[in-house]
Amino acid sequence: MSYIALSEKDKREMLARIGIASTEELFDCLPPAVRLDRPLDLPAALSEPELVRLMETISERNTYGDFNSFLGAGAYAHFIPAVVDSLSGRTEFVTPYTPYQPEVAQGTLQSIFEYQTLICQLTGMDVANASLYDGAMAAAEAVLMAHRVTGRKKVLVARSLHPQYRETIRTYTRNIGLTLEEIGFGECGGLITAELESKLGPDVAGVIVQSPNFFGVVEDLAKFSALAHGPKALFIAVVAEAVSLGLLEAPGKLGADIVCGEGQSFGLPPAFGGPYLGFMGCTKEYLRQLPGRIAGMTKDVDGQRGFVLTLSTREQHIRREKATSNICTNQAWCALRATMFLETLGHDGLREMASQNLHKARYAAKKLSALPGVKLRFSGAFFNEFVLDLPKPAAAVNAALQAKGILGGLALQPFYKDMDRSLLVCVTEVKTKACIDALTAALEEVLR
Amino acid sequence: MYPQNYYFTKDHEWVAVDGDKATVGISDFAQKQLGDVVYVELPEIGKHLDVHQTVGTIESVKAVSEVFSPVSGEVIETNAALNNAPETINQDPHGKAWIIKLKMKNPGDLKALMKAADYEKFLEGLAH
Amino acid sequence: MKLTRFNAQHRKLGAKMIEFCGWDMPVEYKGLIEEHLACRHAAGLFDVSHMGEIHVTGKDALAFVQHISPNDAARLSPGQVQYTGLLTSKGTYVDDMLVYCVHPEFYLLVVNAANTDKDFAYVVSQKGAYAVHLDNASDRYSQLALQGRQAIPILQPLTDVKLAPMHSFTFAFGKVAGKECIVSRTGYTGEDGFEIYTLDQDPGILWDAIMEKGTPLGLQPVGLGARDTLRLESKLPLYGNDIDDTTTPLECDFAWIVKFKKGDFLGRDVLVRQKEQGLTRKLVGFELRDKGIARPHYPVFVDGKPAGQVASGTYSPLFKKSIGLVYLPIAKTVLGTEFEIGIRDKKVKAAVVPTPFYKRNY
Amino acid sequence: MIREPLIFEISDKGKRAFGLPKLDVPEAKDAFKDLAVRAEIVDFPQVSEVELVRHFTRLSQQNYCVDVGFYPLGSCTMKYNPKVNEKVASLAGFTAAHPLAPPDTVQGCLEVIKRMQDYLCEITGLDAFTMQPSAGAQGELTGMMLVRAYLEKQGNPRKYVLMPDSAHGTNPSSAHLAGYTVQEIKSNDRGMVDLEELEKRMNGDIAALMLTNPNTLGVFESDICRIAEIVHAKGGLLYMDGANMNALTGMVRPGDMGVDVLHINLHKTFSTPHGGGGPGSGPVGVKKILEPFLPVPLIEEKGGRFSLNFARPDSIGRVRGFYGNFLVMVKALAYILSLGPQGVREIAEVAVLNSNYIRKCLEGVYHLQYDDATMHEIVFDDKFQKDAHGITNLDIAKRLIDYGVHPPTMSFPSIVHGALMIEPTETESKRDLDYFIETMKTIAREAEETPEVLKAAPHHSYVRRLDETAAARNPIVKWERSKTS
Repeated sequence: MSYIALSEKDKREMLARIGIASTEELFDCLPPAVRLDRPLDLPAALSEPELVRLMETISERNTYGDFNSFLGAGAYAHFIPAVVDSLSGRTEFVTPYTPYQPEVAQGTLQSIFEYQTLICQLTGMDVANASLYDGAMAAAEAVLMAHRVTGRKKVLVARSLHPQYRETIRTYTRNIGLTLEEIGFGECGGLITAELESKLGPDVAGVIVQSPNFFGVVEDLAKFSALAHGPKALFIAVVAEAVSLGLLEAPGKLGADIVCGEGQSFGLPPAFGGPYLGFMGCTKEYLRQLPGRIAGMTKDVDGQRGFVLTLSTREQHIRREKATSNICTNQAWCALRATMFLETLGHDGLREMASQNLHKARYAAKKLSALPGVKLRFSGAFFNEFVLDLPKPAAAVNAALQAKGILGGLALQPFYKDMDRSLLVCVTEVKTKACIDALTAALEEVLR
Repeated sequence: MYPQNYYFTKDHEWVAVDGDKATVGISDFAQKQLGDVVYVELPEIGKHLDVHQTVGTIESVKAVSEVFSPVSGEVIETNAALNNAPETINQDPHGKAWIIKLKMKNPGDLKALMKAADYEKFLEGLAH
Repeated sequence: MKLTRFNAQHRKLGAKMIEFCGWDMPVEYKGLIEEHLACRHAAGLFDVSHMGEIHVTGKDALAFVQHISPNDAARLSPGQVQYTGLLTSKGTYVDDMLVYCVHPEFYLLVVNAANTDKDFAYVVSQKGAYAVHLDNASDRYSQLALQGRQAIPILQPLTDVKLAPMHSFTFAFGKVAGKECIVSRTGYTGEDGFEIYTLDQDPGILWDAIMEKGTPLGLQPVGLGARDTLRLESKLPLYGNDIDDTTTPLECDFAWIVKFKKGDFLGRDVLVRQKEQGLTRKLVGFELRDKGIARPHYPVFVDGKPAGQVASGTYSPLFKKSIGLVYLPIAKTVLGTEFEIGIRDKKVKAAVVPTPFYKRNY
Repeated sequence: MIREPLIFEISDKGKRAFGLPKLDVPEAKDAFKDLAVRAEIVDFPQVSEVELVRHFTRLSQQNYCVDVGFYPLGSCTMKYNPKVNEKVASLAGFTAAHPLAPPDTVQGCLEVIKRMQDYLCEITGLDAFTMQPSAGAQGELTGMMLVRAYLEKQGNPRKYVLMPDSAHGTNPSSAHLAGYTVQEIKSNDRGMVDLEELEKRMNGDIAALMLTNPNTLGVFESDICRIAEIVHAKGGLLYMDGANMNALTGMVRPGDMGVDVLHINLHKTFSTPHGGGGPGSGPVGVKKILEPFLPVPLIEEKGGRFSLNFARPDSIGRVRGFYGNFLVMVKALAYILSLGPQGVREIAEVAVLNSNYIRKCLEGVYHLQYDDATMHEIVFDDKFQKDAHGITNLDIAKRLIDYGVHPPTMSFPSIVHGALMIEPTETESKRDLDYFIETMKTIAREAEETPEVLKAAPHHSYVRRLDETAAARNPIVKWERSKTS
């Protein structure tokens, strides 16, 4: 199938107008020595029916959908209202570019403005950007921002921060001379206060903590932000499970200077890891250090309210290497879906979804930890994920559960060497009581 | 530089005459040309040499050169010290590093040789 | 006559200059033996700008190098150097050379001064359909070799390249005395040391700075004379003496540069056959048992019968004796085997000895 | 025209557009123990479904998009986005897959990524690809980090990165984030890399040359092989910004021109929709020498089974979570499979034809700073109109809006003042091309006859020229009950 819109007649006329005999002449500027003298070695062109059939076949090689899965760990299955797919699928939202021409992009710009407002309301921040690539990258950008703001070079990173976020931070910071120090977690699963206190100092640019953390445990952000502010370090709160913000206090209210995280839970399917949505907000004094696009409200020549991309002097097309970040495109369409998702759920819907996550996870934890030899690894209060310690290696247990049509959660050993018997279980509102009871029964059998 | 009482050949040997006894060696110029001398081959005593006949060979690391007799006569002595210390030729070519002594047959041979002054002129000639 | 960009330095030092393959080169400065021993015991500085440099670039660069070289260039990652030969289709030497992998699409071939033009013409004749660009860059390069155990202490203060961590047969780009250079941990003396290439048109400072740093450490400038005795003590072959278009890498005991497994290359089938049928002769080291010095082309006698000529032969300043290399019938290559060499009117006893004659112990 | 309010302005307590099934497990007692729980989310919207639907439908109607008309935004490659690609990307098998699922339960996803890695290698002539980077800028950063890792492994990461003054702004900022100091090289009088200058500037301290080819003027750097040679000669690497791959597909391959590392934009060359500014995807391709440093994980195939390889000791690590913008890859894969070898070649063939047709038709009407042969895009400028009538590229751009055409790119290349960077792409019909050409001529006429009309443009858009200065001076970046409205 080709998407060329020119007829042979069109081509002839155009070539004639240009004054050449064939399109080949247009490529005379290419060095003959390296011209490709053969057709590309790609599969032959497919018609639409053939294409759909092939892609369906490939998608059916994913058997994941047949399993009763309790995987979370940074990618969450939440219900997505039909209006989100229907509205976000409108071509006027799907096929424009970044709104460089505000007069013909008010739809995108106003929805970004609404998105920024929603993020501020949820995180308790004064300002938010129009989105970043994903949670891991947002965390990395937040660390870079703390370095820009304070001019300091050391960053304290919670070991209970998502392992992939930590890897990404390492990648982003290793070439510009930042040093990272990890802060361990205690019996409760939360940050070890004493360790934080001992490592804090006037050389620390920022402290980055996830809550609920990688183990699902809700951190005491108020306490840690107060400690961080002692030596004037920035406190960065990361939220990987954004639905928790519907119920838990806004990190901004608890002293965070920067709140960032993963917005996938807001209307984006797990989709094997992307596209997702990095969100990021900060207090107003750091607005000009905030990376990424920002939409602002203004008026047109007739005094009509309108929206534009603003503060672009922070961006690379003007600042070049001095820009706040190298990021150019954001995840506008994902942010749009998040906006639609949040505005569809609304205040009550989001709170309801959040609390159902909490109650179902608590129910599952209670049932599972009642099994012989099984116990909750951490004592801290959790949101919709929790760590089970099993009497057998988690990987083996997972394999056995998979044979029973259940994906019991994430075995933690690959991420935390010493946790070979630990399983990270996630329960969202899409899990019915029946699903949870099935897991409990299956685990009991597997462990018997 | 070159001993006034010595005779020199165009091949850069020298002769010092004492009665009918002639001592032969190679000139300072020659040893410079050769570079580090590492081996000297001497004739047997009693051997009779004509003018311009090969006395022996001197070898540096890179070069081999023959020494020709400036005069005719019979070898009466060779400088055995050179066998173990060939570098003497670089160090003291006009003195310790003499190569052979001859009993001259025909003192007239000397007429064909250069005196020090002429030899130095001859060398200048080579330089250009 | 071509002058290297260090000619003024040689003149100033009163070097003995000779014409060598069209170049005005220093054969010795203070004296061959002193230079030789300085390099063995401290360090020597050589002007080897007369060497040839050929650029092989383009997307088929590796494939082309693999075609002309019996060694396996695919094993080179950027920054590595490989010793190999440039062979005829008969598997004999056109030259020996170093292959520098600057980039998989940029190789630098370093060949002998005596053969540069011949080699380049030959390489060009092999281009065929390979998408490569060949450039004889010899005249643009200057090259110094700093050799000897004092090389690092002398060079390190002058360069931003970290020398100690460099493995032998690797190279790096960097500044030496402020000039852009390729610093290569290679050499032709059997000592540790570096060869320094630069495209700078006025590289004199390189020589001066290295001499200044090195003199207190015993560095001496070394001429072509000692270069040959140094290489021979280490059994590094010299084209024209030990290898030429009648000899193969197998015969001169360089089988290790022939990688049959890598696939086809010039001369491969001949070499395969030679390997299967076995060698009839081989290059071995000898020393004289009697007085005298064996030199190239002196006749060789085995069991009294003529058996070719001496390949390389000289007086070894280090061992103070006459050593050399010679091709002998395979049966006669056993260590200790005695044979004779004709020196002028006499035949002098020689014996096959282990090589290299000199092996550095640091 | 209805002025669409902000959702917050139509929000009212108790309204709902969504509800969940009743909780089917017993409520946990002391559920909120030890938790900082919020009483409410202040001013969070509450609307009915129909209000919500009309809100976004009306907002959508305020957007211009590719499906509405010509979108010649230079260097952005705003080509048609096939609908079937959206359809296959929404297959449940793909959307439901969890990124941490056991590999044997997500073979389909891994196959998609592996196929993309392989096809992109073939199209670009490179040896290995990572699909991880989320967009072009992250691809650039990844690429430069690979360069750094490669040089570090050799003992010296080097200090500088060279790039032409015509480069896009993300190039310098990406190089900077990779720890390099940027050195610009002046383009020659033809807007191309000056070989002598490059030879002078290239040395052992320079890690790489970052090059866009065709460059941002749409001109192909015909000395590319020589450029590569000069860079390689000093042990440096050649980075190619593949933003303009649309001019080359099937005609010539960066890997064959000496390029060591490049990023391409699936949202440009491979027709995945821009979504109003993302999600994109910026895969990075490399020659063998850089392969060991690619981000983890790489997708590998053995005997029809696909697996994730994390065991890569020299890897730079990961540049984001999981494996990249997967659904974007699905769309690009569908596009490549639809086109096949011929179709992929046709992309470049027709993109260059369309651009040269526009160039020919508008030569003389608009000023061309450089007259070299151009490929997929053409950079005119406002010199004629400005000198004679004080009309700038912005006025021209805004007037295009009145005629239902999206303005071209104006923000760069910085070496052209008053630039109008036009990239038609291969999917435009001749009718639309001709309409654009006629419109540009009309506007040129208007510049002479009624310049004031252009100065005040646009006239027929939902909003007119907006005060961006005020927006930046006193930023209002969110709605607040008290202040805004």
